[in-house]
Amino acid sequence: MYNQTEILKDTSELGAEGELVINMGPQHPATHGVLHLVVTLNGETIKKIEPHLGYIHRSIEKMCESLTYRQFIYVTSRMDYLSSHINNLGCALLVEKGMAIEVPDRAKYVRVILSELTRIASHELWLGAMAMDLGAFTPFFYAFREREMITDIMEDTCGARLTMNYIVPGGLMYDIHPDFQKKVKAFITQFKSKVNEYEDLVTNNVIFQSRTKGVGILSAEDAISYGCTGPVARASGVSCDIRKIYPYEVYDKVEFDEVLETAGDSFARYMVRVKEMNQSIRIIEQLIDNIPEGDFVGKTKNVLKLPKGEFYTRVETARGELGVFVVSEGGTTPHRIKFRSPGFSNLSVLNHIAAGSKIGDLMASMGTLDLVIPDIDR
Amino acid sequence: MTNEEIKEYISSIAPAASFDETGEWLNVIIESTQLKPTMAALRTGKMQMNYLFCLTCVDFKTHLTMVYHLSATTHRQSIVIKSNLNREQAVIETVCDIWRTAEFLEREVFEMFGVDFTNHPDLRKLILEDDFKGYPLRKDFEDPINMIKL
Amino acid sequence: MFSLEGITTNVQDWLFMKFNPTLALAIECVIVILLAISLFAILGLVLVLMERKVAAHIQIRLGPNRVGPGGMFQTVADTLKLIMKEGLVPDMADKFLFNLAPFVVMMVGMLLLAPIAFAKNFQIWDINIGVLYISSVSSLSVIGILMAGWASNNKYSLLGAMRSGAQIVSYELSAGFAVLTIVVLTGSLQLSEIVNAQQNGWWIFKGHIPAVIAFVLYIIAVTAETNRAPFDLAEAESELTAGFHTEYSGMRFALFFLAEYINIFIVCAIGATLFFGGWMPLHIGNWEAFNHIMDYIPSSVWFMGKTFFLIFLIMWFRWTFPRLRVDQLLNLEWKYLLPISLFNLLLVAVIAILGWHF
Amino acid sequence: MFLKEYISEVVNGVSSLLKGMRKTGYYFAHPKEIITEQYPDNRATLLMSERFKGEVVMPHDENNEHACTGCTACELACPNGTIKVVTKFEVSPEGKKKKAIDALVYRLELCTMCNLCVVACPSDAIKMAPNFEHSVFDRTKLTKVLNQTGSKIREGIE
Repeated sequence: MYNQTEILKDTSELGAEGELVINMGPQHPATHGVLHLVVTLNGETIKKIEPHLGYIHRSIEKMCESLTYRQFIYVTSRMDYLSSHINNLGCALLVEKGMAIEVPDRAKYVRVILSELTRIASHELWLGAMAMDLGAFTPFFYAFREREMITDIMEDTCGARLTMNYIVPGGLMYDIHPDFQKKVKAFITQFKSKVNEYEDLVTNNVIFQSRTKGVGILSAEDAISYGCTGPVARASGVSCDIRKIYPYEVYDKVEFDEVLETAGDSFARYMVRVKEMNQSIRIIEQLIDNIPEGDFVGKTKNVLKLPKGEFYTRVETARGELGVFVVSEGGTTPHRIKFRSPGFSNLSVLNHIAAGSKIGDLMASMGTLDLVIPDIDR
Repeated sequence: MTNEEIKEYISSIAPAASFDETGEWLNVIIESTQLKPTMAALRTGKMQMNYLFCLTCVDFKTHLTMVYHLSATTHRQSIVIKSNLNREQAVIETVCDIWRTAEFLEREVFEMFGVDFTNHPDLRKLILEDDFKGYPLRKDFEDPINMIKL
Repeated sequence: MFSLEGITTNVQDWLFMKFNPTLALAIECVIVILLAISLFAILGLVLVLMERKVAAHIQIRLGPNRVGPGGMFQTVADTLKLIMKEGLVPDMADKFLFNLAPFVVMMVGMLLLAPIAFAKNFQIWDINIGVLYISSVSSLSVIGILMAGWASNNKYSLLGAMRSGAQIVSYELSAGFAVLTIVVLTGSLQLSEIVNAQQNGWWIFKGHIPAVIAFVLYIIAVTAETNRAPFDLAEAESELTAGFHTEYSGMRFALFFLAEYINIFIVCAIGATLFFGGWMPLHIGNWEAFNHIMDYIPSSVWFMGKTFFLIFLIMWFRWTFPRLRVDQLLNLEWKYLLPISLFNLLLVAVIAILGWHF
Repeated sequence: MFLKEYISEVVNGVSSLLKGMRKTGYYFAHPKEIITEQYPDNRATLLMSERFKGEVVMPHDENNEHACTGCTACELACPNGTIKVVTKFEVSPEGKKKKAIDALVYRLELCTMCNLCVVACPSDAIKMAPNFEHSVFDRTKLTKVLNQTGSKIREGIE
């Protein structure tokens, strides 16, 4: 038990005169999970933000060291659970690259379509949650209505709504659902008819614009130095789309634009994500009618053994560049595996962009960084 | 720049560096004492490696290896810098004044592998609780309660 | 025709016939207090349910639909839950102030009920400075909120309370100016007179554009004064978890919650009285037949209808807009609302002097 | 000039807010757009996708026969140790000894529905079922034996 003087002594050690130290999280409505921020305030102004992580650290990297190359893919769904399909894809690509496994075209097309659907779903959820952080509750439900269609497609084809595990080294676990193309097209029509709702409710709203414009400005040099990737870096004008720079699967065959903004503030990050959804729709439209017939999985050995050496693959998840680094000793399990998660680097920039602004701005900055805590903790 | 040119360039900064070209990218293995000047030269010199996209450590049971993946947003060429460390006394200089992203990544390596980064501004545990004993990602880490062997 | 006026007169006549005048007055007081408290309870239940239903329908949901037909008794169940919950007091809190704060907030709401005309000649206290009374008493509620924030010994609560203090004090100004426009047009501070002045048309129609501007300003200012989104910075759950009532639970929390809705009701009732003619039916110029039909609708229905329309408007705001930041909130008041309302007051004064209104 | 900017700022701001209100007002006035599914009430009409990964089951035919040979491929494929195959030796009428399963123990509480066991099974003896109402009051009830009592392997499956 503390007595009063003890507590007073404790707080006096925490901050200087006139500073207020508050703990945001681990349970806080705006941290979307168990992120713990120790925020030092001077009145309403933020002086310093210190993230404390690890509340849901499951040591996936250590777990993967005891799983075979077929098994470790499913664990990665639990990292960034909003783009679990793309995480799985990154791991499968690594195994395919290390063992030189041929992937049939059909599998490649379906993988890309599902990746883009995942990206839209992730951005839709982010849009709703971000609007909610800023106090607008209603866009959340409108965004979820469209996201629900995607999860239904995922459920039909992959058998799960969030942690799909549909990808195996060499292709897909099973063939796509017969209704897949029809449902995706229905989704595209629905999405196109509803996307202007976000404009009315969020994008053009004068309160939203004044809350986000000029808030949390990140310069291009800082974005690179902090290792920011994905929409966060692209909003600062850093071209970093892995799909363009190091195309994997069939991204080199489709036409799409890398969305770049120059302002680097929260509104630019918002706009990048909204425009990216349209680009994803564009990619899906080009592929959905052209899925080639054929096998959905290539020939693989029963037991997968990666040759001795080091392998690195990267994919563009909804949050940025996911790198998978595997050190293999030639056995059936990896010797060391490291996930370069986009959220971890994006979080490290938070203190830089939010210090000196108001508490309300912290919500805008943190919301547009699109943090997913399991991705950061791993 | 071709691999040969890079080799020449790095050799001029760190003469003791050895090279390995078997992997996807050029691997450079340098002494831990020479890491900092090499890194600083790679960042500011003609290579302009401004993007540190992966920093980690690997436990090879006999020694620890720090692995730095470097790239540049201008010419997109990647190289891998490695440095072997003593398991008992793993000390290396920080690079977080060159790339800001290294600050968090080094804190993670510090608690997971027990590598001590000198001159790091804020070397504390980031993920584990403050009184945690041991370095979980080392191969000899044992936790009879929380680790389940199948 | 059903009339609340008749009932009150009958009750008073009967009381004065049976008892001596002092006792009769005392009994009347007790009846009024009981009525006020029960009105509070019923309004709380109805408004919370209404808020949830409005929110649900805006958000393409159904809303509460399990307890009772169409979820009608959901709020009753919620209240029961809140009553049965343990009311925790934080260890280091100032216990006296902590317990007092919700009652202060409630008390302010109760005091504000006094001058409101619920129907024709159905008013607790027709004070001749009604508008002044309302604007002075309503500014007391900030004391309750500051008390709650300070006494909780919680940093979030303190921040919320301080925000709320700055907010209510500044928005009082433009709310006051908006009310003043009507006072200028009517020439009286008495609420019954303001209502009577709207016999041949409501002020929002009679007062030309300045009255409309005043109404818009009034709605914005009272939304801020009642700490509702988009001005809910005192609570701002994504920033301050729950703001000034973070540490409250059980019945004390319920009182805060209730007070919020009562305050909405009161400001909307005042808004309806000032701009929409209170209990006065809709009368248009010399359409005698139309006016006659409108007179058949009881005056209490008119009053409640207008009030609930305004309440719906405020709820609609809440479920549409994002929250402002604290400096933008003060910017909005001092840079936009206050200059506009000053200018508007000037305009209304000119109109009133020249007699340009209908 | 300043006044013009000021007024246009106010007008633009208010009109953007009104646009948002029109959208929410539209949904308020159109209850047909409501998408709520009243779950326990719509159980009868609720359609689950046939591929939904809810739990692992072992289909038995009308003769109470299954296709599991007890090869432990699923046990090896499982990343979490969810499945445990207990084998026994059955003596056929001709006196030949044959390996068969005694019990295929499946622990639902450990399962992550990754489908690797189903893919690994060479005789398609197990599959994923679209059941999702798994809550029980006692955790031990989540440990299930998938083969029914008295069941045996179908003829012709090796």
